[in-house]
Amino acid sequence: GGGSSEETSAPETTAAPSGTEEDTSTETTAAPAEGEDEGAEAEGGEGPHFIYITPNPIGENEFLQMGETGTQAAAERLGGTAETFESTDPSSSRANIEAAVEAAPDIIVLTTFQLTDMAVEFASANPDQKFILIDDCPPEGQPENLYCVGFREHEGAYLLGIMAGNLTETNKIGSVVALDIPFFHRWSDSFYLGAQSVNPDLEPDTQVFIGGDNPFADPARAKEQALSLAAQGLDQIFSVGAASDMGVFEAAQEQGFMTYGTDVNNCPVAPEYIVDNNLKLVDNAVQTAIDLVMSGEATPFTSVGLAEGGVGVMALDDERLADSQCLVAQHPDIVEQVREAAEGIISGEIEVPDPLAAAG
Amino acid sequence: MTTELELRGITKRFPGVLACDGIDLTARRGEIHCIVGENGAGKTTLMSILYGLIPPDEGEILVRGEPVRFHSPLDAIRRGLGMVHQAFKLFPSLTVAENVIFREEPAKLGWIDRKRAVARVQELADAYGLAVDPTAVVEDLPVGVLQRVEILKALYRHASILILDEPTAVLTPQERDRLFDVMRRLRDSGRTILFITHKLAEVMSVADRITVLRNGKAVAELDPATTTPEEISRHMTGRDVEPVRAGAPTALGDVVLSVRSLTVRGAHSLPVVSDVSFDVRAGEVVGIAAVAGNGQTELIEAIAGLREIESGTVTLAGVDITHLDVAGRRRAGMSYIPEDRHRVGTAAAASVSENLLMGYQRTDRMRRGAWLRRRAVADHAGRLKDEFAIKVSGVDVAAGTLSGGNLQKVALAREMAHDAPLIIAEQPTRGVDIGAIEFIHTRLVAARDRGAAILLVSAELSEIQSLATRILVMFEGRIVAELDPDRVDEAEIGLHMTGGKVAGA
Amino acid sequence: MLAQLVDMSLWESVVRALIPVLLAAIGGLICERAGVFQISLEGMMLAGAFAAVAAAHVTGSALAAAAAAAVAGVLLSLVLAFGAVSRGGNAIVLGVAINILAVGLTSFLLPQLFGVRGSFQPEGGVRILRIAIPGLSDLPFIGPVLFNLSILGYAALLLVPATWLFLFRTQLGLRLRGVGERPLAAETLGVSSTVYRYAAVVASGVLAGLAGAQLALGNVGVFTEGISSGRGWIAVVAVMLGRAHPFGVLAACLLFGFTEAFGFRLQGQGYPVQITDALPFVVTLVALVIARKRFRRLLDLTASTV
Amino acid sequence: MTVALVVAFGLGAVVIALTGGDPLAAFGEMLTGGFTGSGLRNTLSRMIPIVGMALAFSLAFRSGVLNLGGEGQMLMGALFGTMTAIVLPGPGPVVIVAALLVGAAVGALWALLPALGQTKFQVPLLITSLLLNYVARATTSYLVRYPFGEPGAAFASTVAVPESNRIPDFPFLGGGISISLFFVFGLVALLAVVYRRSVFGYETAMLGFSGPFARYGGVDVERKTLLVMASAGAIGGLVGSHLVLGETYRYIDADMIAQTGFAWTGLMVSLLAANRPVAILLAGFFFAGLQIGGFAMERATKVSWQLAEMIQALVIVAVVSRLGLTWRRRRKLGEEVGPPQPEMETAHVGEV
Ligand SMILES: Nc1ncnc2c1ncn2[C@@H]1O[C@H](COP(=O)(O)OP(=O)(O)OP(=O)(O)O)[C@@H](O)[C@H]1O
Ligand SMILES: Nc1ncnc2c1ncn2[C@@H]1O[C@H](COP(=O)(O)OP(=O)(O)OP(=O)(O)O)[C@@H](O)[C@H]1O
Ligand SMILES: [Mg+2]
Ligand SMILES: [Mg+2]
Repeated sequence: GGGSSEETSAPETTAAPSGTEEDTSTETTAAPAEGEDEGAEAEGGEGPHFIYITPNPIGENEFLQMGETGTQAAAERLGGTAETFESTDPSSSRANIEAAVEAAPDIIVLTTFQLTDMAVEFASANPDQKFILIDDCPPEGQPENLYCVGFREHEGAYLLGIMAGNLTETNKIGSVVALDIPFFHRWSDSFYLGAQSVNPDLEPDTQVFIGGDNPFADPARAKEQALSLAAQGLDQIFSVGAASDMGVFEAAQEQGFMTYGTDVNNCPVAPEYIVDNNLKLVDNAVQTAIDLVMSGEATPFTSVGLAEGGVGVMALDDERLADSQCLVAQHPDIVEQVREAAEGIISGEIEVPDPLAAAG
Repeated sequence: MTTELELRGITKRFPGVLACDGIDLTARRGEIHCIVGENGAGKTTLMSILYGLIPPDEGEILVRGEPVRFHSPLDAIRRGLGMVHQAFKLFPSLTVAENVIFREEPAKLGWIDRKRAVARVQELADAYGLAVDPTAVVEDLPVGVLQRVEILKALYRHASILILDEPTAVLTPQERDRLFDVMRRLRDSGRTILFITHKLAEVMSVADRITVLRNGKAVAELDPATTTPEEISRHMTGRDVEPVRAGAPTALGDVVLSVRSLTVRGAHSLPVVSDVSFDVRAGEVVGIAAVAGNGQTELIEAIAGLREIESGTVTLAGVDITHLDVAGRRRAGMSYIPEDRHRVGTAAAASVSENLLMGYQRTDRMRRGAWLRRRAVADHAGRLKDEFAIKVSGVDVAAGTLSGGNLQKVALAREMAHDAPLIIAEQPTRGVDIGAIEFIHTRLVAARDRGAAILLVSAELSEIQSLATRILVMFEGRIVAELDPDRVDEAEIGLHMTGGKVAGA
Repeated sequence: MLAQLVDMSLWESVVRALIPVLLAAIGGLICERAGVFQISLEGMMLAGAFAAVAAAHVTGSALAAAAAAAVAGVLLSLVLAFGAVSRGGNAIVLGVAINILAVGLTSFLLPQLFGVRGSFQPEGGVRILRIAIPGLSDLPFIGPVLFNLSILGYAALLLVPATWLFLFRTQLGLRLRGVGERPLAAETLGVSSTVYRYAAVVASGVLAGLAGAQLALGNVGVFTEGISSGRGWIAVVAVMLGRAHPFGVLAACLLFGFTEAFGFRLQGQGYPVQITDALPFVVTLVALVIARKRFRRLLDLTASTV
Repeated sequence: MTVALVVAFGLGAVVIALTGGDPLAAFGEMLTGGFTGSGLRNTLSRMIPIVGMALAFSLAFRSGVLNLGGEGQMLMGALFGTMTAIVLPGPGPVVIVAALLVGAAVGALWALLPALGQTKFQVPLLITSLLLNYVARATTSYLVRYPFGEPGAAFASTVAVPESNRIPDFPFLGGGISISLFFVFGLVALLAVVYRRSVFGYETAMLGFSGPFARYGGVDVERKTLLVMASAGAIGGLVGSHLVLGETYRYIDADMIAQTGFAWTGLMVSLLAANRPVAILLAGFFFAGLQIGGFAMERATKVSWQLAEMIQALVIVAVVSRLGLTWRRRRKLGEEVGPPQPEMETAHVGEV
């Protein structure tokens, strides 16, 4: 899968720090720009047609944004069209999926666990319609026309942990996480695990959850939580909170601790303080999945991780790292150690347990 | 004497009602001008127009010869008008001084000079003999004092024309006499006073001139020196009105209400009713006389089930109702005409019909199982409207649009309609016109004669004297005297009410 | 353990978290005193945050940002004032509608104006000016907690006694309270309840707008969708709990801010987030039952709103 | 009403035009998408929770009981209803009824907390019911994360309700519409009759008009408050249970909290309809259609659904502000309902 991402060479793929207008923004995806192009393409209508459906408003959610980017990019590359239907709750999700099924595109791309039940329901009811489900897979009864794409986020988080284990001076590290759901423990638990693997003196893990009314976009709350962790002496804090991350990065700048981002390269926001990011190349994965489904080579379940290039950290690639503004670039020894670990993970030498599977 | 105020052809229509119908009225400087008329005659409406609260549909107002148009009370205030409303317009959580100075505050750069405010109000109160504490909070004060606060408000604004809309309805005789002193003093200082009342004795004692309204028209202007109460009431009602003489009760029946050692605690957990015992028998009217604030309100509320009883028992027709709720007491045979008809006795937003049903919605006449008998409810309302001559276009109209007296009739009609063994009547004629007073008294006497036990509380000593078979006087939460109405005069009752006899006896 | 949890940085955190809520709550209490039930603080705060960041981006000036936030709050507040005061509409419905309107408007405009989704940081990192008061900010303990705030932070804290003085010592304050308690009585003395209610609602618009500015350019330096995150509702609760008294409302905000920040610490100690999230509300409920003296005013006021 | 709609849609049209869209096309999509074909089915389906919650609110509001806690009542009822449907053995229909009863009971109990606070401790229900929403969120969140959670699930969620224990869809209607709709219609009819014709309806309406008056007339105010709240909470619990047993078949924490938007929509619908059941049904249908139509509009014209939400908010503002009435008529109206009222006839302060 990794290869195909190179081929697309879309300049906006999220792995690279964006050179577009909004340098200061974390929004390095170019979704809106592509949205504009998309209108023109819709008129063509020759090539394949994809519909991407989210269970929540895309808004703050980088993960959902990247799904859109990937679908759009695939459509563009194949000379077709892509549409996005955003939902706000289960009943609007259902309405959107129904409308999509009626439109009968080549592929309907659904995201996250929240749509799993409906994916099964609609795929079973419409055997001729192909579906891709990102980030989850039904444990049983998966219809043949439903293809799943899952990520091994824990592999990237583990690598960040290795950096943290090396860099900590207080031996206290932890995470600020949007929600206490098993899914997010893939990041926070694996981060600590990675650190433990290089630092035996680590004190117990500290994880706090943003919660409240708006866990994914409440930077002020995330900031206070990060500050409270800093006050307890933590000097490496992993931020897993979508738009809330901005608060953690600010706290890092004020208190001087080191921090780690998710999904995209956040380093330019606080270059002196963000060590690296747990990249999740949803866009690449979606494109790969679409390619496979279109060419009929898809398997029911595709898991992407370090090996497939669906998950990573900036430190893995010299070119990326060079203008990433990430702090880890100043520690070549750590970069080296991380790359070794990554190879170990890819080769199977190092096994990073999946916290989700562990919970099950 | 010069003309201070002139109203010409004032007309005001409400949906379905012609409240004022081309009213002319002239008031001179330095006179007390009484305005009388039946309930719903249009008195309050006329005064509200004069004070700029509602715009007239037609007509003209001249103040000191100058035509004026008031768009709001502020315009009226600026022209020297002041009004004491039938329903008080005070701010309960503010102090007396704050209520008085409101919008005309003594201030420096927007900061209220609180010392000066209190001093000014005190001065004014002293000058006119209106005893109030400027720093007291209004919600803690009895109605008599509130009345004074309202007058102070007008005086403070240098009102030269003072409108008093039924100010005496809620006053004790003592308070009323003091008010009249104040009014005379104000008149003598050159002010014009428009005074609305239903009590012809008051009219005869303070008026310099009298205007009579009937059905929205000014039907007569009279000089008290040359007229009689009978003539006034003829103009008001278009007929002769005889005061009701109760006559001797036929025969006393069994004890219906029995109160034993009743004690009730008030707001600050002080006993407001202490160890009160009395009986009311079938076929008698027991009157309770007391100056406001001596526990009679709390006593009635305790009997009615609206206030917790500390100790003692209440028995109604042989049933111990001490621990029953209101519904239980009503079932046991109580009906109750409450003092506060606006807040307690009626619901303004509910229809007249709904108001007439309350308390009886669970009787077999009005419901079948969980459901109301809608026909019965409607018939009942229609019948009471006619029987009690409630002036309203239909029983589905919101009760809030009724005039004060008609609202009282709604509460009265409801409570009289069910032939309950016990009728508690609290200030039953407050604010109603003489025709209605006659009517209410007749009904109460008729109820007595059919064997009802009636407990009457009234600030109107003449009412108590004419209706009651026995008078109980309350002072500071206790019954201090039991009197025979035929053997005492008002002065003696008054003495008991103020505790005078306790020390002497 | 308690000593370890209640350290100075906790108090700093409490004060920071408190400020936007307090600003909005003061607006709410003024409305309540004027007799308008104000539950659109959340929406006005959100609109204020958006306008502040947008203006900061365009002008690069914090002053312009604050002004824009206030204007945004006022525009929304006029919807409430018009509907509830001029037209006698139900303030609860209007408030809920305004909150929805603000969410829709800001998330609609964000991509339209700035071509981004989710979050937006203004060019040049404009922030509301933070001033460490010389001398005072070095005082032990209270220095960093109270004398190293943004301008809006000082404003919020000073507004508490100022609002008290205004309400209970000035002509306008007296009239405002009168209007809120008995509008008809005020009318009979020539005080227009419409004017005072409009003024109160607009004032709440200014304050809630500024609360948004403080949140997006004071507490942090970014706008995110729905950044108000329920703080406007907390302000509504604080007004009720503090019974519309400035010091009462401050106390309520403090209680709330403290339990929230304390909850963060407890999480650090391993308590589940679901429990620490509920903590401020449970403590508030307990406080309500303990301090349940007289809610008559509130019951009266709200009884007329449905 | 019509003027209100014109104003609201007019403003929406201006915004669409300003952002380069075609207002007529957009609104066309909104209407056809919300009120025809499969959109209509979705609208009918979305009506269930909106009308249901509105009915719950109407019960409380018309009795003068200011319940803002519909959200919490819905969540608590939903979770316990769901768990019952998951763990209870037995034939499907029996389990469904039992689950709904449990959902209703838990909703009612949750609603009784603020009601008891008001009647026993004089703490206004308005505040406590609002606060308890947050507590309900945290409580359900905890329960579904830990004791009730599906092991190994990525999100905090229960396992799926067994197929036999789900509320079925209407047969023959193309699927997608739960038979709960039928019960919503029934509830509308029932409440319409109860409000107008029963002793209970009369007494609670009087309580809503004036507490002291109702008390004076022998209405047990405390008991009625408790009864009204329990009923409102029970309906809330039923709605919540329906959302799982009839729609999503699994309680997912984040999803359910998103669903609580229905509580606020229901609150507005109830107040807009002046708490009258039939009017609630119509208004609920209209709003459900606007929401579903909003998504259709976005799908077809790229005008974002947030705009539909804004239009909805504007419609509410316009209707509540009675833009349809002229100033004159409105003034008269004010005079009719606001007669020369007693502000303070007597000074004594009764208990509430
Ligand atoms: N706002 C209103 N809407 C409709 N009708 C009204 C309104 N105000 C007064 N009325 C009607 O106008 C008539 C005159 O009422 P008004 O209050 O002036 O009577 P009044 O002479 O003061 O009576 P009372 O002695 O009972 O106080 C009554 O029939 C009353 O019902
Ligand atoms: N007219 C009546 N005569 C005698 N008892 C009555 C009457 N009305 C009500 N009751 C008694 O009052 C109690 C409540 O009555 P009922 O069951 O009819 O009311 P409800 O509608 O259930 O009241 P709630 O709504 O307060 O529960 C019962 O004990 C009933 O026997
Ligand atoms: Mg009158
Ligand atoms: Mg019963």
